[in-house]
Amino acid sequence: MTNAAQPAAPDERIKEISAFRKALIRPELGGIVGTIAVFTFFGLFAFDSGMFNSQGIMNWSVVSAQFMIIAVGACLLMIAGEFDLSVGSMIGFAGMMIAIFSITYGWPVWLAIIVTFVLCCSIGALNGWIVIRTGLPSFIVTLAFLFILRGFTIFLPQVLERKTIIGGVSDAAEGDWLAPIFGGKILKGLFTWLGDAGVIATFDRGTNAGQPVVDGIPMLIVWALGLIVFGHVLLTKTRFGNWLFAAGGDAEAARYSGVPVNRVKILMFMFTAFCATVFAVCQVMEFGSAGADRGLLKEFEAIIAVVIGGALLTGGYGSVIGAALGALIFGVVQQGLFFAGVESSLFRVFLGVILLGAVILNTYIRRIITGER
Amino acid sequence: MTNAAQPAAPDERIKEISAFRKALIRPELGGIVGTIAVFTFFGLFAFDSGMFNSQGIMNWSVVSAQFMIIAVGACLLMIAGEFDLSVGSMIGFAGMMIAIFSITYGWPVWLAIIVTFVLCCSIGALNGWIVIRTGLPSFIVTLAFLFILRGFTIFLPQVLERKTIIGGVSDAAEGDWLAPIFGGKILKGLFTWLGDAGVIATFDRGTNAGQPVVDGIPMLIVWALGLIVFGHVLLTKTRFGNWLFAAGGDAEAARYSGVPVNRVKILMFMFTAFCATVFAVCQVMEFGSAGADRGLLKEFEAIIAVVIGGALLTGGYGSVIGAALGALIFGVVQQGLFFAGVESSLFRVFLGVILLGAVILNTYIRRIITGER
Amino acid sequence: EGEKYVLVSHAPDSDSWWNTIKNSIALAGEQMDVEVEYRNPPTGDIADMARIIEQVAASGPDGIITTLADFDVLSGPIRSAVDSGVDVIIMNTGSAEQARELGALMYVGQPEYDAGFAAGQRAKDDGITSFLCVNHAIQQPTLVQRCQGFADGLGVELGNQMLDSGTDPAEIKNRVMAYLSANPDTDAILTLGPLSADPTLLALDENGMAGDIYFGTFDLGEEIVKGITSGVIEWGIDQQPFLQAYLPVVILTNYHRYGVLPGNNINSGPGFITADNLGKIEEFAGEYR
Amino acid sequence: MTRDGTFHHGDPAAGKTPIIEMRNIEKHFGSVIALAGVSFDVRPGECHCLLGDNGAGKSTFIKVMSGVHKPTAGEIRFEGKPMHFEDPRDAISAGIATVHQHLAMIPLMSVSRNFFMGNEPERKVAGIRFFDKKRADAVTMEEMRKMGINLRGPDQAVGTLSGGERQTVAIARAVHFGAKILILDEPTSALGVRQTSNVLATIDRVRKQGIGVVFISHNVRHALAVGDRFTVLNRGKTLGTAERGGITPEELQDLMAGGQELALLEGSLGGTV
Amino acid sequence: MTRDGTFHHGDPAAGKTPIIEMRNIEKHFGSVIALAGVSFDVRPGECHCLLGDNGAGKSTFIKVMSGVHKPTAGEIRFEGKPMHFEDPRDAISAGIATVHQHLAMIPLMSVSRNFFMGNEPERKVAGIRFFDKKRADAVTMEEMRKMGINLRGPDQAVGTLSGGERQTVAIARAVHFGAKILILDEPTSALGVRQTSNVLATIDRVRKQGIGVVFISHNVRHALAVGDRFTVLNRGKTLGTAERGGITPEELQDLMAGGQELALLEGSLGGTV
Ligand SMILES: Nc1ncnc2c1ncn2[C@@H]1O[C@H](COP(=O)(O)OP(=O)(O)OP(=O)(O)O)[C@@H](O)[C@H]1O
Ligand SMILES: Nc1ncnc2c1ncn2[C@@H]1O[C@H](COP(=O)(O)OP(=O)(O)OP(=O)(O)O)[C@@H](O)[C@H]1O
Ligand SMILES: [Mg+2]
Ligand SMILES: [Mg+2]
Repeated sequence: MTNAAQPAAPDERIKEISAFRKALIRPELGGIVGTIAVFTFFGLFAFDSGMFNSQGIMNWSVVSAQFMIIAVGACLLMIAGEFDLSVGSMIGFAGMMIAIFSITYGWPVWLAIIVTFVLCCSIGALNGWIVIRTGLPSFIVTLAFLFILRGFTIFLPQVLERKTIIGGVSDAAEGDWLAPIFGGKILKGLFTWLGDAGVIATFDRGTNAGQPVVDGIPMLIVWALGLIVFGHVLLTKTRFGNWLFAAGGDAEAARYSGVPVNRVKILMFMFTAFCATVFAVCQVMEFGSAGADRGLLKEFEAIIAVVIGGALLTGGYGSVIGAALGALIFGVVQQGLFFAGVESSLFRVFLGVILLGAVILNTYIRRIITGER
Repeated sequence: MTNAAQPAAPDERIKEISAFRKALIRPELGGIVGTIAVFTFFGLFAFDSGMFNSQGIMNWSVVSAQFMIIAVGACLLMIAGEFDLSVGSMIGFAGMMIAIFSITYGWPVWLAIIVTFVLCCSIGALNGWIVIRTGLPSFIVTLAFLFILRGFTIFLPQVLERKTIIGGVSDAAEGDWLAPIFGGKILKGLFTWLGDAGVIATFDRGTNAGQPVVDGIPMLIVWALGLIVFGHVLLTKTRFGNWLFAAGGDAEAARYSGVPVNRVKILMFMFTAFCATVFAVCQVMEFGSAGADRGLLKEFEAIIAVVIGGALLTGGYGSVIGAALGALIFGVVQQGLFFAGVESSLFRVFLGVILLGAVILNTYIRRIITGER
Repeated sequence: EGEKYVLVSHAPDSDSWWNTIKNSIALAGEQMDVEVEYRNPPTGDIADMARIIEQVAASGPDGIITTLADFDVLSGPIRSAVDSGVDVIIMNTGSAEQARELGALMYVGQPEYDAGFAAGQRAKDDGITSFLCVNHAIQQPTLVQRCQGFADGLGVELGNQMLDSGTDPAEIKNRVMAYLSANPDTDAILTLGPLSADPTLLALDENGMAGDIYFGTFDLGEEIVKGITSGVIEWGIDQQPFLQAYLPVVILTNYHRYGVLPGNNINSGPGFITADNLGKIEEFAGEYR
Repeated sequence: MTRDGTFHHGDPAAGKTPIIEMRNIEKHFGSVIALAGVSFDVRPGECHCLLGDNGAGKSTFIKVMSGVHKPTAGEIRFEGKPMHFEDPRDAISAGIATVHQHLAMIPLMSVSRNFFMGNEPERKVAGIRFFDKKRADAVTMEEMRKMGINLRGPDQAVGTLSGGERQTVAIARAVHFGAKILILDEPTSALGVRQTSNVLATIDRVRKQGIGVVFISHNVRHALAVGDRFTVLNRGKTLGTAERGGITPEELQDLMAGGQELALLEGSLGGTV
Repeated sequence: MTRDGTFHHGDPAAGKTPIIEMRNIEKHFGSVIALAGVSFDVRPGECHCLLGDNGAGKSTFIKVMSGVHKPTAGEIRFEGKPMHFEDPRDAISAGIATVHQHLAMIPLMSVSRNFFMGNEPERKVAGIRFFDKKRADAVTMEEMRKMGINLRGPDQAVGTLSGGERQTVAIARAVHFGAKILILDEPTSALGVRQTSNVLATIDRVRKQGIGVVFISHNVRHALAVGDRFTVLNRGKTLGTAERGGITPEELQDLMAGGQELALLEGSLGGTV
């Protein structure tokens, strides 16, 4: 028998779903709805607070871009079925290493940056290797690294420089070829022109009087967009992306099917470390200093953004675009609360409530649309 | 056919395991080995640092007892398949509520304590209810409550008293019938006698001159032991304990077998909140004040203790005794590092390394003994 | 010779200001030839600090130098340390009266609320009526006391003029900018240490309010010193942490070796640092100043 | 293949009133219509087989019966009275014991804890009720021995049993507690020859005690060996119920396959798969 | 029950050299001896059935063959040369495709992503290799149609398929990629009549292409319908290999049950379960 094929018949047991509803069934959906909701909300309640003038937009864009950078890494790692609590400590550690290399040891900044990237990705790989070899949950392993890396970030500058903030990186980075890729701004000409043309406001007092209030797009935002595009293409358009879903969906099944699960997971731990390092380098280049307390709690913010963006904490499901929208929501909410003038000590309460609301909304929308319930 | 029974034959496919090795196959094992290791280590390296005189013993005992109180709650919850990141914030919140009720509102302390217990257990139940109803991972839900509760802990005293520390609870608790159950000490007579007999050192100046340096067992330790016994009996000797394992092992299967999984989980969230409140009340009664910074990061310490104690992060496996030993290890290590004079900024590095070491050791010992590998 | 002194603070280990303390206590230890140690609760939880004091007392040092961030919490452990024969000096937070009550030898430092109050009065004299207090560790009582003191010194309600900024510099910067654009009629900014001051400087730079808005800060750091030099920062409140750590070690050593003890408490601050009285500060900011 | 067994098949069940009666049960999952009106009943002392192709809705149907799912429409009458099961606990206490197709056991728990899960025996000590572990262990060992499985001990974790052994534990548990109705969802699909014949014998033994058994299978031979009545589901609808002796294996198999043409192999399998 | 099918059963396999030869394979899990010296080989174009009771070690044995487990002792020769599989990838690239008993598919992923998991087709755009989704979708739909399953679309998540449909996807995948040896671990146990006959027909078709098939089953009838040789495992040891025609169903069944007495029901089942 060579042909058991039967003609495809329409299934009478499936109720009709409209094409529109079908198009909505995607992990990003909650993120999209949330984004619309958040902008509507703040558009109504904080419109004239300066939140939507050029400076205000830049304000929440930068904060969101920060979240996006770490959310992309956390998202891919979470889809691959693991997570990393050491992201925040890694940010502090990476920043400190750059400062130590370039200031204490006097290396050229580009060398400091490159060595730091190599170092941090190696630590990420070590994280992954321990998780793979011992079979321990990544929660525990990366929690240990949360402590270890933070410890070194406090200890090293203390021993080497007798301070916990190392400054002067801005001066050292003057004229460096690599530093502007992290700390510079692009499209400065355009913004000056826009300012002259009156499209965006200019400063009317202080040292910068006459210059446009926003004088360029920080590289931070460029990095965020770049990483999102990279992550999205990697996840949805390549063989490796399929391996990510498989490793997170069911590592055993994937392994039996020939997916190199261990390699995939270790690479993702490295990528998360890479994203954290990008974050750290951008920060150090912008602020010119590294401190022992940088990046505190960032691991949670990354996970929150990813979950708001519709990924499953248990792995195997999610999208980079969703995570990016989650980061946007998180950033806009955070800054928006200040624009809206919310009592500052209530800030955390709002944050918690909105986080919970976003995730619940997300889940319900998905259920309603997929008809799960 | 009424009888298909066959005589039980020894299985030729099982290699012999010695009875001794069999007795070792229990979740507590890692904890027991770890405890021995830790005491050996500090016995060798910090023996003459005062760590093992009466005052030193009391010091790490109290710290360990603190960990134990929250570890018991976290352990049972983890076995039931969930976890609670809001424990630390709950500690801060509970303490603050007691202070607010008794100082700001001037209620009698016993009433403040009882109302706080009711309030906190309700919040625990709310946590659980949201997890059950939405099907969201408890990680996310309790993370939201981490923010919300901490926010209220900062906001309320700020609004009511214009400070973030509310003191004077000790004075208010004078003569109260309930307060000594949390803040008092027992066996004072015994210790006075021991002091007089020269077994333990006495103060040599000040108002307490002549009295023993350790004048009783704090109720904190009594609570810790009580909760451990309660948790252990509940888990291993009752029907409810079986439901806990079942709910954490496979909630669907348990539900199909008639286990009221939702009720079990919500009760465990409440019990975790109860333990956090015990912790907070003991702290407030001992120190006489509540602050907005109390309990920071305690949720991690609880989880760490439980995992060191051999429980599975994914639920369905673990033991209260193990968690208690984990708490003991954690407390002894933390205080022992101080006694051993470890550089303070390296403290976290050691903590991370020891955590990782303990968990890996734990896993390997289990594997070697059960012959899994 | 070889006496052992332990300094216990209430600061979380991320707080960079305490660095000066660590450096100066180390220096004092070296100069006096005594053993010194620095201890702090990693998260800044004062209840944990109480355990640390108990632990230090159990390890039997010759003296303890400690802050008194919360009298209720710390009085018990400090008192039993004193009673078991350890000499104690209170530094930084607390007050002379409290030190006496606990049986400590003396008090070296600057009470936080009072310092904030003095700064508030100074600002009031400069015609300030509204302000923004950038608090990078809102759960820490001592920092809230500074804001509260400042508000009381000005004679206004603190209300929501205190900003929970978090510790991430980009977030601090952007929150300050957000607050200022939402409340453009803010007269003054108060930051509570280098952690919040540095990003605030950048924020003001970026929104052009640098030099325009009245800017005062607690404690010193490299960037703060630069800010004072360039006139962006009006004044910095210096409590001279160096002295708070250095003097107690010296005093304790001499007390133990020769039985000498100053008869009075020592106020290491507050001193207002302005562009006029910089000098050496620039050189050692963040290290010994 | 023998069509009539060596058993005494109880009284012809027709005369008795059903323990449970399900009328026009419908169940929709979002846009999927899993059951489109199924009627079914079980009488005391009979083995009622539920047959059907993959995805026909058999598991969904018995989940409705055991309180896991609430029906979208339709009526359940238990011993003549209308009944609403809010959750599996209700169904269990009404006397319906179920062995589900997949979710039978919790691997990390010991055999005896699994065996008594949800039905733990208790013992009062000083007024407090404790889990009676000794009794649980003894009963478990005994019941497992009856099913022909020798455990290393009652503390052995279920995760260390082979799939077939697990299935056997689940069946033994349901039989032990099964009060009025015992539902078995493809109990034999993972079983070897010996265990299968054990399970079929158990079904027979249970039925003789006056309990109604619902037996789901893909295997026509297994069904015919013990079944008194046969209901065939196809794509969420019932194709009717046949009495024992009123249908040939070939007819039954045709019904199960939904009347569609089977692959050519059929001949070599002698009619029944 | 017919003992000889309508198929042409290929050449008698005896003449050809085996593709894979396993000699005295042992596998211990800690204190459990799962395999105590099993020898087995597969020749091109034959279907070699592996039979045995629950826990006999069938799955463990084929996991050794497919690189999941490393044997504790014993030798594997692949096409005459000694071979060590470090992980399943090695076995797959050597040409061994396996459908495991439980871990077949990832529920959250779409059918077409599952189908090509580990073997994704690629397409170069500007020097970068992308996942060729269009081709993957087309191939998946086509292969599933051949197996008689109509998908709603290639993007449908595997989790929304019924158990039998999932099994079919797994088999279709293995067949599509199966280069030299195709291993099927109890592929039919969860399947209905129609799907079962489809799978058996597929085994036959694959065998005719010169591929060696290892077919594990509890069902003697399924095994006899397509098998060329039959190896029976019992408690980790092999009871020997029989050629097609050299053994009766009853003998085979007795061997599988390990010669122990079956429950009394046996008679009513006509000898084979
Ligand atoms: N929770 C659910 N959500 C959506 N669809 C479901 C759900 N449960 C079952 N279905 C669908 O309902 C139909 C019937 O499934 P069911 O499991 O009852 O079949 P079955 O007859 O038991 O099949 P099998 O013989 O393979 O076990 C299938 O199409 C299945 O995909
Ligand atoms: N990873 C493992 N660890 C310990 N024991 C194992 C492991 N895998 C299998 N076993 C044991 O090895 C024996 C053989 O199991 P295996 O799964 O190979 O049987 P099987 O013949 O496939 O049975 P079934 O027909 O039920 O699928 C069983 O006793 C089982 O408990
Ligand atoms: Mg089914
Ligand atoms: Mg098997």
